[in-house]
Amino acid sequence: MNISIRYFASLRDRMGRADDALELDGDSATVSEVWAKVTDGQSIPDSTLISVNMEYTDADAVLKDGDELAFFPPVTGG
Amino acid sequence: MNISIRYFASLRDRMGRADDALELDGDSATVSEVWAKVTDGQSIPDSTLISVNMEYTDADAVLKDGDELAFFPPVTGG
Amino acid sequence: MKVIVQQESFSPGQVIQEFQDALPRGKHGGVVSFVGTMRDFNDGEDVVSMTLEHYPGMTEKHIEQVCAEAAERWDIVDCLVVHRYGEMFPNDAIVLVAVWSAHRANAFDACRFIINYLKARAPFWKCETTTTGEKRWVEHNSKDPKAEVSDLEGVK
Amino acid sequence: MKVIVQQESFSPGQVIQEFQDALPRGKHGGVVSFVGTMRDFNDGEDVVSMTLEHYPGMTEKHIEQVCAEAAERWDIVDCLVVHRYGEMFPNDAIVLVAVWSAHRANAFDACRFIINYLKARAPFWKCETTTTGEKRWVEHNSKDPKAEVSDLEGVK
Repeated sequence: MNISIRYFASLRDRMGRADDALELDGDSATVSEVWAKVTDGQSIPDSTLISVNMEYTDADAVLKDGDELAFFPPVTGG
Repeated sequence: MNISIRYFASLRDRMGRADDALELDGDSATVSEVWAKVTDGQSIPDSTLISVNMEYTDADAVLKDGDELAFFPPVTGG
Repeated sequence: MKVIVQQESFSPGQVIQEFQDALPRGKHGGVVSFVGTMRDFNDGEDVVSMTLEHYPGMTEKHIEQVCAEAAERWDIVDCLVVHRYGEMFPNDAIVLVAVWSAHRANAFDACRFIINYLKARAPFWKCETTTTGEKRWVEHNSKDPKAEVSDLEGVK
Repeated sequence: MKVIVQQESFSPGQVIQEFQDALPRGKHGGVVSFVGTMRDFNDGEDVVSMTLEHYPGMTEKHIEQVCAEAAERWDIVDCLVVHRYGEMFPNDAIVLVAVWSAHRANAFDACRFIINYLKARAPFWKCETTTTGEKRWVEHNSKDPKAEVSDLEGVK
């Protein structure tokens, strides 16, 4: 299945890129598994926010084909 | 002693005038006494607001020479 | 702190901007404002105009007292109140209360306090002219005086 | 209900007036607004400009959710949110939240709720450029996160 990933703000700077397109075997994966995949096995840093298809979720959320996953630091708008 | 009196809004309409200048014998009088004087002995209608020298007060307040007394209905600004 | 009681109509946004441009830079993070507007009906009848009477001197004094009390209770940078008197028409701004502060919670609390106490204390009286030409004094600011009181208590 | 996320600068007073002119007449008695402004210093250093990054689509969606939640909790006539992204300079308006209602208590509560939850949920990130040319991400909106949280709880 295919997952698109977006990184924002300081997290994008740390990743060195704004997005990833991932092709995974099988038909489900958790957010944590995808993060480990794109960071060579690291765990998600504290205070990182996660969204799937533009709704907040957590690291245990299960992804499906075509999902847009995003990682970003605490928001500072307003 | 001399007291000036002002009436506002619906109360002015009821009094038929916007102000009175009163010369009283003695050197003190209460607000109630002054009201009785300008209305031929009536008592102050419920919910009437009273100020002396532009500060809120009540019917028992004692007036002195030169005071500006005012009577008016509930305020409706803002 | 600035309190203006004036007959002329005013543009709330413009007045806020001009006041803000004169504030010391960088001290406030935001401004909370309340603008009260004249409605075109009241008690089921169309209102074509309204005349606001006030008590010159006492009105300014009491609005200033309310602002000073707000500045004592909350940490604010500055506040501005503009209130009209005289004749006005539907959709005219009647009153503006604007409060600048470093933290927005203080600006919200202080702005709400000022408009609530201004309405309770500042000597203004509304007289409406309806489409039939009848002039009538507005007797209370709210159809639900209890709601006003509880709102006042909420900020004490 | 209108939510605008735009790059262009805007004049809060003008935007409020235009929106208000299009509202059904006579239904609201007033408008409460919050305008957040860019400061020219932060953490003791002068800031010459700021760039706000956002997540197009998600940002609008979450501000709209917050507005819809406010409209469910409080009886309001309408609300308007404008939030900038991109590069901005000291004294620029960053965000405007305006709420119209028949009774001002509802407008105060709803406006405060919207700005608090917008700040907590809407995906925006501030990056400041200081006078030395250094660019740095703002890590938290407030120096006192506890104050933010208690303010959020206050409106629940």
